[in-house]
Amino acid sequence: MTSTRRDLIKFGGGAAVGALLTPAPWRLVTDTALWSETWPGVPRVARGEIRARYTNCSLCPAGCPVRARCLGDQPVALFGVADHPFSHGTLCPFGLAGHHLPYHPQRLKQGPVEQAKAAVAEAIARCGAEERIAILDLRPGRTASWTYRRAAKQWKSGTYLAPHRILGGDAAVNLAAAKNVISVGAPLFDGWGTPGNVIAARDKFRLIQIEATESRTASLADTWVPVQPGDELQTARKFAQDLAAQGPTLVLDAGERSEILALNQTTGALGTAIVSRREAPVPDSWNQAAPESQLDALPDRSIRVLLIDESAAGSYIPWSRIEKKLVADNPVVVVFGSSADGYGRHAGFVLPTAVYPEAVDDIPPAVDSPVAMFRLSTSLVAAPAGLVNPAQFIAGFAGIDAANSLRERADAIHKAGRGNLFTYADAKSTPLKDVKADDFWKALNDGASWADEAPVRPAAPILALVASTANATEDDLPLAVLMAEAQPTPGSPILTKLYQESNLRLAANRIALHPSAAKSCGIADGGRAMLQTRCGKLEVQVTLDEGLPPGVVRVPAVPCTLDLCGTSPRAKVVRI
Amino acid sequence: MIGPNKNVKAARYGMTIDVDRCSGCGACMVACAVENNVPPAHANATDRTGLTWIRVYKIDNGLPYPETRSAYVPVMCQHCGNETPCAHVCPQQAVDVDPATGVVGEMPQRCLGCRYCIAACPYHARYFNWWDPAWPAGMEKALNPDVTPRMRGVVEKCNFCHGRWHAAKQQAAADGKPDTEPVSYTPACAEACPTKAIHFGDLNDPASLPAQAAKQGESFRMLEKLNTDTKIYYRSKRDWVRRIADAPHPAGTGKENQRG
Amino acid sequence: MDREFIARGVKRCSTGKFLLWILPWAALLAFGLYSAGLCLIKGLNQTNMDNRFAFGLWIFLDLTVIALGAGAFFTGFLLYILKIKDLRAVINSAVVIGLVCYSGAVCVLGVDVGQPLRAWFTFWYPNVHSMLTEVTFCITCYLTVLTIEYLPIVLKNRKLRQIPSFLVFEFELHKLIYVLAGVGTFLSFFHQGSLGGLYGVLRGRPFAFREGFAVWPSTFFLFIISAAAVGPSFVLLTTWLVEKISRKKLVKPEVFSLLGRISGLLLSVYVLAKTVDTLIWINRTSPESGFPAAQYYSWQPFGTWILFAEIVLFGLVPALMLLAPQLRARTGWLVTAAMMACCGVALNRFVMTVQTLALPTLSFDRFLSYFPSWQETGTFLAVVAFGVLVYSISFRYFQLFPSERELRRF
Amino acid sequence: MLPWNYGFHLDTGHIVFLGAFYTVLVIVATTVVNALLRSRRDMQTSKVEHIRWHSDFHDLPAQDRVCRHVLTGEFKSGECPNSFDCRECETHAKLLQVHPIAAGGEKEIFGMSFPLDRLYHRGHTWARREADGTVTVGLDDLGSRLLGTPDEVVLPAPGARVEVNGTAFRVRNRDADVRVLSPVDGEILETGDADRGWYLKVRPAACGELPFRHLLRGAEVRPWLLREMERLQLTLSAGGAPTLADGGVPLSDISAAYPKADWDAVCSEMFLQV
Repeated sequence: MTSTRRDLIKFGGGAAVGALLTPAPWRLVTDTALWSETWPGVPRVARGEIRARYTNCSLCPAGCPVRARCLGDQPVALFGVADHPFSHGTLCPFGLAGHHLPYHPQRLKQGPVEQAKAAVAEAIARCGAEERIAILDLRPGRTASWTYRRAAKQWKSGTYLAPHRILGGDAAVNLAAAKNVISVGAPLFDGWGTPGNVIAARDKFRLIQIEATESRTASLADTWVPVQPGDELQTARKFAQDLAAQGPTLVLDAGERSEILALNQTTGALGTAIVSRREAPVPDSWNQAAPESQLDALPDRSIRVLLIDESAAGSYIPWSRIEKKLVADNPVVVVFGSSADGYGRHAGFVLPTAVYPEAVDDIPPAVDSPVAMFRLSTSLVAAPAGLVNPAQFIAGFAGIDAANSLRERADAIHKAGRGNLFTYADAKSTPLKDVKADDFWKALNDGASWADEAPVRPAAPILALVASTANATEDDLPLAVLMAEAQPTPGSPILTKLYQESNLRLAANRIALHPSAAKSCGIADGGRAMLQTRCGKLEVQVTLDEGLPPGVVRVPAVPCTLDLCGTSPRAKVVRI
Repeated sequence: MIGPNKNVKAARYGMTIDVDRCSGCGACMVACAVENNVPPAHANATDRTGLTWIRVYKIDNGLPYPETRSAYVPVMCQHCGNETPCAHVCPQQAVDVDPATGVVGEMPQRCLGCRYCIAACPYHARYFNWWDPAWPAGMEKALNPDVTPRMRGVVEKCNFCHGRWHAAKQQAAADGKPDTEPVSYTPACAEACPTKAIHFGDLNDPASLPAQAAKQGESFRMLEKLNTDTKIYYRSKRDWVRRIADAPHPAGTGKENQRG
Repeated sequence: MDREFIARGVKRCSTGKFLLWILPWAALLAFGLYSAGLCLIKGLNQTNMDNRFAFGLWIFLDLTVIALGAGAFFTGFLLYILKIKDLRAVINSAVVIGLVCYSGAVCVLGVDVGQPLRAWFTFWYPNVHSMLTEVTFCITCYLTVLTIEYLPIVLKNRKLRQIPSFLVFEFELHKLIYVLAGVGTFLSFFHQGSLGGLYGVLRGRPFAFREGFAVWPSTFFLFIISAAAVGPSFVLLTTWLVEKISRKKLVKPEVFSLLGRISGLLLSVYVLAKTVDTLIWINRTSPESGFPAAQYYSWQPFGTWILFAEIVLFGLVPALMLLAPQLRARTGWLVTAAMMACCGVALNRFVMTVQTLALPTLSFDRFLSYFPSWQETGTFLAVVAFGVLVYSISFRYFQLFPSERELRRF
Repeated sequence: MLPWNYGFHLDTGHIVFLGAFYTVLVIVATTVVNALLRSRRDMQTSKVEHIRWHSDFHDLPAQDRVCRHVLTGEFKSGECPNSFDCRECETHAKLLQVHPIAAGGEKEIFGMSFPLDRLYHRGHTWARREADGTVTVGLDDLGSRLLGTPDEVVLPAPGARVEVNGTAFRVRNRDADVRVLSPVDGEILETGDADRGWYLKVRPAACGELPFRHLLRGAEVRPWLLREMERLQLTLSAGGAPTLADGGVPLSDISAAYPKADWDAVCSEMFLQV
C-alpha cells in the first residue's frame, strides 16, 4: 500500500493525541516550574571535591583550632577540632562565619602604600629629639610583635606600645584550679578566654557574676549579683572575703581594673588560679628588642610617627587617649587594617591587610591558657593583590629581615624541645622532642598547635598593677554606660542573623535603655536618639530592654562607640 | 515525596535542648545559616522579616529589675508529628512530612508563597523570602554545595539539615548499610552549640539522648496542649522557664517579655 | 455620541458628564495598578507584612469583598431556584457586583502570593485537605460562571443585540441561566464556607480554631450564613446608592423591603449561630488547647468590646431593624441597617484575619501591630476603583435594573 | 489533579474533591456549548425575527403585555402567555366559541379613522384581505400620526418573507428609528407608500381564518385604542411633555407637537419594541 500525505497527517495527529495519554507531556509541564529554581538573583552552588583543611582561628587570642570543610580549596564551612585537649572543638558564632570575612562589603582592598612609605620615611627623617616613632600593637605576644620590638630598637626614638593588660601576658589564668570565680562583668561565656576551655571548666567552679545587667555570662552564673555601676569593688571585696576560705577564688574584671584584680592577692588565687606563664621561646638573635611599654607612660604630644597594627584585633584603646600623645604639628599616623572603620577614621593612611583566613600569622596564648602556645593561622583563601603585611612593612623601614620570622620562631621552639605538638588531621599529641624541625614546621602549617609543658609547681606571678585614674564625676550625664561586648567583634556578613534579623545581640547602630529611662527622654522603642558623652555624640536607634536598670545605657562595642564611651563611662541620650 | 514504605524502619528525628545550658551566643543561628545557604539580611530587613531557621529568643521571668532572671530559648521548626499544621494547610503539597524520618520538609520549588503555612504555625518557625537572596560579591563561592539557595517569594524553614541527612544516607549506602535502617547524623546547630545544649537523635531509638531526655520530668514541649506532638523537647530545672511551654499570660498589661 | 449604545427609554447623563465621573476613578485605578506592579516586580518587601503578620490588608479585603459579593449567588439562588420573581429587578445588578468583587479578590490574591507564576500549581498538585485549595478551585470556577452570567447582560446592549448572532445567543443562554445559577450557588456555598474554614482549621491559632462537622470547622457554616445574610444587604445598599447618584427610581420600594427582610432573617440566624459557636469556643475549644479565652481580650486594643461590636452592635441590632416592618418601610432605617450589617460582617472578617495574627501564641511572643504600606493600600484602592468603573459602565450601557424603564412612567 | 503528577494518590479526598471539580467544569462547559449549538440552529432556521420579538416582549412592561380579553374587560387581569400570538392560544379559541367578537364598532375613534374592513395588529399596523387573496399591510391612523411624515421608510424588496410580529418595514422620523411589526406571515408581492395608504402587499403563507386570529377587529378596537391613548399619554408625561388635550383629536403629526419628547422612546413604547 502507498501512504499519502493525508495518512501522514492522520498518523501525526493520532500520535499527538496518544502522547497526551502518556505521563510525558504532563511531567514536562510539571518540570517547567524548575526554571524558577535558578531565576535571576539566585546563585548556582558550585560542585566539586570536598576535603578538610585545618588552621587556627585568629579572630581573637583564643586561636581555636579549625577544621575547614573545603570545596576544592574554598572553605564553605568551619568547625572546631573535636579532640583538641584545650578547645574541645568549640567555635564561637564569629569563628563559625570566619570564612566569610574576605567577602565583607566594607572590606578594604586598596590603600596609599607608596604615599604612606614616603610620608613615614620623611617623618622619621625629621623626627625631633623628644619625638618618637611608635608602633601600637593591639595583640602583643605574636611573632609579629617581636618584629615590631626589634624594629623599634633600630630607631633611637622607637617605641613599642601595647594595650595595658594584667592577665594574659606573663600572668595567665588557670580556670581548672579555681574553686570560685568572682567575675566583675567579665564576659566568661561571651568572648573571654578560650570558649571550649571555659565551658569545659565551668562545672568545676562556682561562678558569681557581679554586673549591673544580666549578661549572657550572668544568666549562666550560679549567682548573679546586680550592682549599681561603681559599687562593683565593694561587692567583689565582700564576696572575696566570704569565699576565700572555700579555696582558690579567682577574681576577674571586664576592664582589668587594678583595684579589683588586686583582690586575687588575698583569695589564694595567685599561684593556683593565676599562674605565671613563660612565653614561647624566640631565637637568641631577637633579644635585641625594645621593651613593651604602655601608652599612658609616654609624655603627651610626643609621638611623631604612629604605626598601628589593627590587623590582629585585640582590646581597643579609645582614640582620645592616643590622640593626646601625638605631636601637634601634623603627625604621621599609619593604620594597618582590613577596614577603615577602626583607627582608620583618624589616621592619615590606612593600608589594607589580609584577613582571616587569608593572613598567615601566629596567635599568642589566650588569657586562660596556663602555658605558652604556638599555633599558626594559615592561609586558606588566597589574599587579593595590593595588600600589605604590617610586620614586613615596618621591618622594611627598620632594615631588618622578618620574612622568615615565623619559621625562625618555630625552629627556636623546636630547639628548646619542650612541650607537645597536637596535630589536627589525626588528632595525635606527640612530645616535641620526637618531632623533626621540618616536620614541626610542616605540621604547624597543616594545622597543629604546640603547647608548652606545664611547670611542676606553677609560680605565683607578680601582677602588673597600676594606680587607676579615677574618672571625674559627671553628674550632668545621668546614664552609666555598659558595653554590650568586651571588644569589637569581627563582622561577617552572615552575622546579620544575630544583630539585625533577631535582636539577640545589640546592633552597631543601636543602644538599649530601660523603658522608664527612654520615656523620661521621650523616646519610643526603635526611636532615633543622640548618644552624648564627654567625648562627643553619635546618632543611634533606641531599643527598650526591661532587663536593664533604669540608670544605665547599654552600648554595642564598636570602634566609634568605644571612642565615645571608652574613657568616660557616663552618657546622656537626647531625642532627635 | 517519599511514599510510606512498609519495610522501612521509620525514624522519628528529634532534639532535646537544655535551656539551662544555652548561653544565647547565637552560634547555632550562624552555623544554620552557613549550612543551609541562608543569605545575609537585606538592608531593610528586621527581626520580623529576616530569615532565621533557628532563632534564639531571650525570655525572662517577667519580674522587674533586679528580680529579672532571663534565659535563652532556641526555637526552630518543631516538626509536629500530629496533623502537622503547616503541611495540613498548604494548598499544593509544598510541605510534606517524610514518613521515614518524621521530618517536616519544605519544597521551595513547589511553594507559591501564599504564606498560609506561616499563619498556621504557632511556633513562628517559618520564614518568607521577602527579598531576592543576595550575597556580597565573591561570597557565593563559599556557599554550601549540598543545599540549593531559595528564591524570593517562597517560604523556608528548618528541615533538620536535610542536606546532611542526604549525605549520611549516601554514606550509609556506600558503606553497604541496608537502606531501610535510619541513619544517624547531626544538624549544624547541634554540632555548633558550644555549650552542648542541643542534642539531636532518633526518638524511636530508646538509646538516643533525646529519647531519654524526653522522659525526664524537667522536659517539656512548646504548647503541648495544642497536641501537635512536636519533636523538639526542651529542658530546664527552673519552673518559670518550664512555664514558657504554656500559652501567653499577659499580666493584664499586655506586657511583652520577649527581647530575642 | 454613545447614544445608540444606551437602552431606549432610559435617561443617562451626557457623555462628558460621564467621563468626568469616570476620570478620578480611572486615576485611582492607575495609581493602584502602579503600586500592585511594584509589589509584583520588586516583591512583597514593598508591603508591611512580615513573617509574623503573614497576611494583612489584602486577605481582609478578599474575605470582605467576597462576603459582600455573595449577593450575586444568593439573589440568583432565590430568583432562579426558589423562584422569587420580584428579585428579577436587581439580579443583573447583583451579578455585576458579584463579578466585580470576585475578580477584584482574585486579582489581589494574584499580587498577594510570592510566586504568582506558580499559582497554577494549586490545580496541578492540589492538597485536598487544604481549605485554600477549596477556595482557589471554587473561586476560579465561580468567577467563570459569573463571567458567563454577565455575558447576556452585555449582549443585551441595544447596539450589540442588533447583531443577530448575539441576540440569539443571549436568548438561548438566558434560557439555561438557571443551570449556571445552580452551579454558582453550589460553588459559592463551598468557597464562602472554605474562606471561613481558612482560619477555622488553624489548630495552631486557638483564637481562630473551631471544632466543626466532618472536615469543616464551624466557621465554615458561619461564613456561609453571614455571607448570604449580607449579600442582599449590599445589593440593597448599592442599589440605593446608584439611585441617589443617578437621581432615578430603579426598583420598586417593595423590592428594597424584600431584600431587607431576607437579609434580616438570615442575619438573625447568623447572630444566633455565632453566639452559640462563641460560647462553645470560649468554654470548650479554646481552653482545651491550653488557651483561656479571657487572655485574648486582655491584649489592648482588642478588648471584649470587639466581640460585643461584632455580635450585638453590628449583628443583632441590624437584624432586628431589618425584621421590623415599620422600620423597613423607612428607607433611612433600611439603608442604615443594611450598612450596619455589612460593617458587622467586615468586622468579623477583620477579627478572623488581623486579630488572629496579632495575638501571640508563644508565651514569650509580643502582641504584634501592623499597618499597611502605601503600596498595599494602593492595591486595595485599585480594587475599589475597578469596581466603581465596571459598575458605572455597566449601569450606563446595560440594563442593570429591568424595571427602570417602566418606573420612569410613575 | 492528574494521576501522573507527583503526590497524586487516589484516596477518598482526591476522588471526592476532584470529582466535584470536574463535574462542575463539565456542567458549565455543557451549558455554554448547548447554548451555542441552539443559537446556531436558530440562525440556520432563521428564527432571528421570532426570537427578537420574544425577547422584546419579555422585556415589555407588565401592563403592556396584557391579554386582549383584558382590554375588552372579559378578564380582570392577565399577561398574554403567547406573546400576542393568539393563533395558538386555547383560551382565545374557547372564548371565540362562547361569544364571537361583535362585528360592530365605529370607523371614527377619537377622531381617528379605523375602518372596519381591516384587522389591527397591536403594533399599530393593519391587514386587509383583498379579493385576490393577497393581504395589504399598512400603518393604522395612530401609528401614522405618531410617525408623522417619516424622514425615511425602508421597505423590504418584493419576494422577501415577513412573519407575524417580525419586522415588516423600518420607519425613521426625527430621532425615532422604528421597526414596524408585521401583522401576517407571507411573501411580499409589492411595496406601496404613505400616499397609496398601504405599504406592503403580501401573499399570506396560509389561507383561512386562523392566520388572522391574533389580529384585533370590530368591537375590540375601541378599548384597545383607549388603552393605547393612555399609554401614549403616560410615555409623553414621563418625557416631561404636556399631556394630550383630554379626549381631543390627536394631531396629524404628534411628534411635531412634542419637540422635547424623546420620540425614539415614545415610539419604542407604542410600537412594542425595546
